[in-house]
Amino acid sequence: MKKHIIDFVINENRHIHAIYSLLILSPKSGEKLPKMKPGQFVQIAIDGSKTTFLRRPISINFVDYANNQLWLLVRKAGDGTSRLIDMKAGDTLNIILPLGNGFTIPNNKEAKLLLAGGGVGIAPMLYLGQVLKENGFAPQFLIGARSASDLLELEQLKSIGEVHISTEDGSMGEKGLVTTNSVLKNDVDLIYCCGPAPMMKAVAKVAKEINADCEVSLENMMACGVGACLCCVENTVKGNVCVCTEGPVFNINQLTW
Amino acid sequence: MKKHIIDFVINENRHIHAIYSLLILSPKSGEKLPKMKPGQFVQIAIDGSKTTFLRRPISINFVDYANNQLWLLVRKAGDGTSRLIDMKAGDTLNIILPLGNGFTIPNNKEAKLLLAGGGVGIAPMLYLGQVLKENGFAPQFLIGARSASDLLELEQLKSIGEVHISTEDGSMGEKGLVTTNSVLKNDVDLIYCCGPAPMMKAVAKVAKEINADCEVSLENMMACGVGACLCCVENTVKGNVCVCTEGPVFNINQLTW
Amino acid sequence: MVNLNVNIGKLALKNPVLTASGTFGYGEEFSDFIDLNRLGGFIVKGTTINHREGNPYPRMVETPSGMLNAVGLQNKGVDYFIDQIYPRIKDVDSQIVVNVSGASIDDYVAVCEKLAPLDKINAIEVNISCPNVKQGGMAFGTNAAGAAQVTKAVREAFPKTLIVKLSPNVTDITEIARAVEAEGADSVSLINTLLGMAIDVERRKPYLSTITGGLSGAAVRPVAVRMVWQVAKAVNIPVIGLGGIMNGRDAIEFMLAGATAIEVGTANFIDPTVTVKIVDYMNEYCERHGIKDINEIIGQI
Amino acid sequence: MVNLNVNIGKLALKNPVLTASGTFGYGEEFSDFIDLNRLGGFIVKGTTINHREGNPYPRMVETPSGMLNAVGLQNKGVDYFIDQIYPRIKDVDSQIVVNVSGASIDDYVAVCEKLAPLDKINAIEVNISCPNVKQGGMAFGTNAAGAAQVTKAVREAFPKTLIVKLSPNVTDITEIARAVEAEGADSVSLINTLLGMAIDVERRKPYLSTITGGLSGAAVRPVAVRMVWQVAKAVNIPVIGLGGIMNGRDAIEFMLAGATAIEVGTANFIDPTVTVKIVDYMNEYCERHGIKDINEIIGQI
Repeated sequence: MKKHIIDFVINENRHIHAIYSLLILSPKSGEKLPKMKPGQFVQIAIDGSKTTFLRRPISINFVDYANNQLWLLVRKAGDGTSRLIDMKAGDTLNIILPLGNGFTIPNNKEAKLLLAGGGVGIAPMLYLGQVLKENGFAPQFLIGARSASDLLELEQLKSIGEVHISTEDGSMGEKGLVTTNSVLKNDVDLIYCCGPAPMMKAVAKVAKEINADCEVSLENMMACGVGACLCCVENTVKGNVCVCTEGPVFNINQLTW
Repeated sequence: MKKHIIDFVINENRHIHAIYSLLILSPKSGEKLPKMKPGQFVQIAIDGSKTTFLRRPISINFVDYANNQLWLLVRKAGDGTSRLIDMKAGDTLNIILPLGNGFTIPNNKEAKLLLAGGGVGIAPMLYLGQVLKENGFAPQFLIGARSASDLLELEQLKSIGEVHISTEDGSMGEKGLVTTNSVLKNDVDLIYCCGPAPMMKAVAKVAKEINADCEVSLENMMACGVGACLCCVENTVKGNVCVCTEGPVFNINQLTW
Repeated sequence: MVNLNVNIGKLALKNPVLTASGTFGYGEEFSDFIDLNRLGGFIVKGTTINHREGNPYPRMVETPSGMLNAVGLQNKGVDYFIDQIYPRIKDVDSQIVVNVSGASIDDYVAVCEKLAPLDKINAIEVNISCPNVKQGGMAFGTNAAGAAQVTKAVREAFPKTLIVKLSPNVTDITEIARAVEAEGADSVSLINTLLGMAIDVERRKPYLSTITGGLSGAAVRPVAVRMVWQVAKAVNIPVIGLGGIMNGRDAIEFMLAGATAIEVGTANFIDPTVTVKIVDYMNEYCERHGIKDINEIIGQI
Repeated sequence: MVNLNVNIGKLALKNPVLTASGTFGYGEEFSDFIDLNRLGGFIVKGTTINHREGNPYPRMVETPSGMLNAVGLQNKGVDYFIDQIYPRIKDVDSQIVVNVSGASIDDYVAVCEKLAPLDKINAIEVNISCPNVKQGGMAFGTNAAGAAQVTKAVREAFPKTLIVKLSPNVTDITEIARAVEAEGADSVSLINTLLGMAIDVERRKPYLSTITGGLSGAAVRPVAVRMVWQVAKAVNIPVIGLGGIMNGRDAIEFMLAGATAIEVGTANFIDPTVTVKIVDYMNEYCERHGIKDINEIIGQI
């Protein structure tokens, strides 16, 4: 897929949580958004942060082609992402997109698909769920968080498919972790997973136990995002490969976990 | 004079010219402004500029004690000052002040005083004129610019004393430079001067010719502003001295011009 | 029209803008963003005799105005380059320079012998200064004898333009530069990365799997400009300057310091189009200053 | 309560926070902003046997996350320090360390002999690495023999704590560190500034009157941390770390790399209160990590 460098204008910055913000952007020039696949990511140039030198990779949360809008769910991690969260409607961002491979869309429309997201890991699942639904699948979501107040974009997810919830404090859904959620007792063909590394590794383990296929989206530190710097490598059965080009999505049987 | 580090809030940012902005600030805490002398300067921390590492020295344009407001006239020079000019009401700035020595207030109230400013060099003259007037002097201003549209704070200056104008294109006042202005034919006891180095050197030359005393305000590149780094030195009859502590105001007979 | 043509030994460049090895892949990675034909040339990833997996992740950490990397010369080896990559890129209307690395003199020579017959490869850049490989690499580059030894051997194996990339992690870089010049290098390029380190104070662990890595980016530019200036005065062969060039102004700064050509590295990660912007700036700068030929400004300081 | 006391040879510091020579004047310049008694100590401006005017203006230029300076040891000489300045500052409840510079061995020795009798001066930092003076300075600091020679002479002239400040502009800083340790230095401090240069491309002139100058600030931190880590493993005397420390996190980074104390330099120009903020951060950091004594984290990497 051709990569583009586009100046976006922020239409809206929804501060949906103490440390999460939903940025809704459109190309400044009015040009149509390029085609993007669920699981792909973008690289954002951060201005005005003394301590931020490189772009910041952010996964694609949703693409609203009807309104030509790109959704990015940003988690406050350091100065760079804080800067993004502080931006206001009308501010512009220079973005390289789309990057990476994206999730696999199965051929068998009957496949039972579970989209598992932890914390900001739900970001790619919203767009993935939408695309799967449009392709005739009936995706179900499994989302985990510390507490009910940490569950993001719940309404949007519900509008796409059934949502199974695990919260550590039991304030919503089942008490516990995504890996302890009863939905995993049902029969599942393919689990898509994004979240903190420990969570993804735990889900991968469960997937093997229940003989489900599993794709995970990795978040390795990267510089260029286009396969030039070779910094973001993951050790796979093929050796070290760039997460930014051969990933961020990997089938767990490709990984050395 | 005790130096303070104070967080200021921008009450107003008047874009009075394509490359000049007047920032009107008040201490965020509401604390009273410290005493400041005309000719002193402040050091402003610049956030959010990748290429700006050090503070930026800006001379004090005016102090409105009645409204507890500090006026700073900023000229767009590089990324740091551009950042200042782009700031909005409500934004905050961390400022160290007051710094430097300031201009001399004569004892003889009859002294004929001429306040000469070129370009952004008029900045310290507004506050100086105000203080001189309050002290019973009748200060006159001599200001020069390329064109009428480049004359800054003309109304405020006129409210304090007579204003003599030189413009290079003759669009206002006398056509020519400050040094060719006919006011210099009158008898003058002391000239205060601030502006580009060539302009100050030319004024200093005229001052010697007409036997007027002359104080100039220098703008050497500085890092700390408090006499620690020894970077902003000017070669004087006493050798290299810090412009930030022994200046920025120097009597021309102290300089090796 | 301003002349931007410069020559590095027998290597003619349509303009002084090259890309630094390891920051531009094989050019292909950037073809969505720029017209590769507009570059003076590009220097492809460090190539070794055998396939190298490089160092374990994590390999990168951001630092003030820069970054540390510890890639460790990951590449598929010279044969793969010749069979798979060269055919894909050889028709670009721009010079392709191969960066050559090795752990032993024999390695360097073997790679050069394989590259020499390739029509489109008119120059190699010999990396004697990689801080991220255990044996070889920087070891050769930090003493004049080692640098001379590699240069001498490679010179015999590669008849076309030979560029030697120097390490800045030395007391006197001019001594190394003179040594490689004496052994027949056509040019020296500098600086490679400064050896650096960063620690995650919360985890109390180094950020890089290798503990130390190579510092690049705007942060190192003042050191790079100084070394280019020193070396350009010390040798008679053309100098290629790199180290923290982020824009056209920086590129001109290196040329004024004595560089005949420049390499853009880390900046490619932040703006994949920066190289062509630098070419445009060079034209604009020369016109603004009434310079007909960019060669006029080389070493004006 | 966390213990922040550390010792540099016989010199007891109430906490590891010192100020770097040439960035903190004589302390007085900062007394409006902070309580000097809260610092482990401060290292006063480089002092020479005779008055020095330093280099001509311009002496400073901002660079990415850093600055270049070429002050050139401007100071009024050791006698003026002893007669005029020492009496004013001697009663501070914090260690005062004098940074000593010279153009010859005799100069260094003469200054040390004059300082030795001062009750409140329990330590000196010998600067063999100033990049901004023609003779002496860095010349001594860039080879082990020269460094050893100065250290030996100064050791005989100054019985109290002797710190030698090392230059980073060398191939192997551990060799220099071992050489000064062998001659009896109680500690080494590093890094001094990296030699750098910047050019005004519009005027086509260097920004500094001396063409090259010393690079400091956040930009150099990765190089400084790496060298502190290398030296701390190579010597048995305490290491004082400096180079781009902008906040408490950075200070802890140097201690994890092996520094027993740290010096804050350029950061004082941007935030005159940064030193006391770093002391506060050290307390907070140790409490957060359950560390009772900050000495526990020294060299944990």
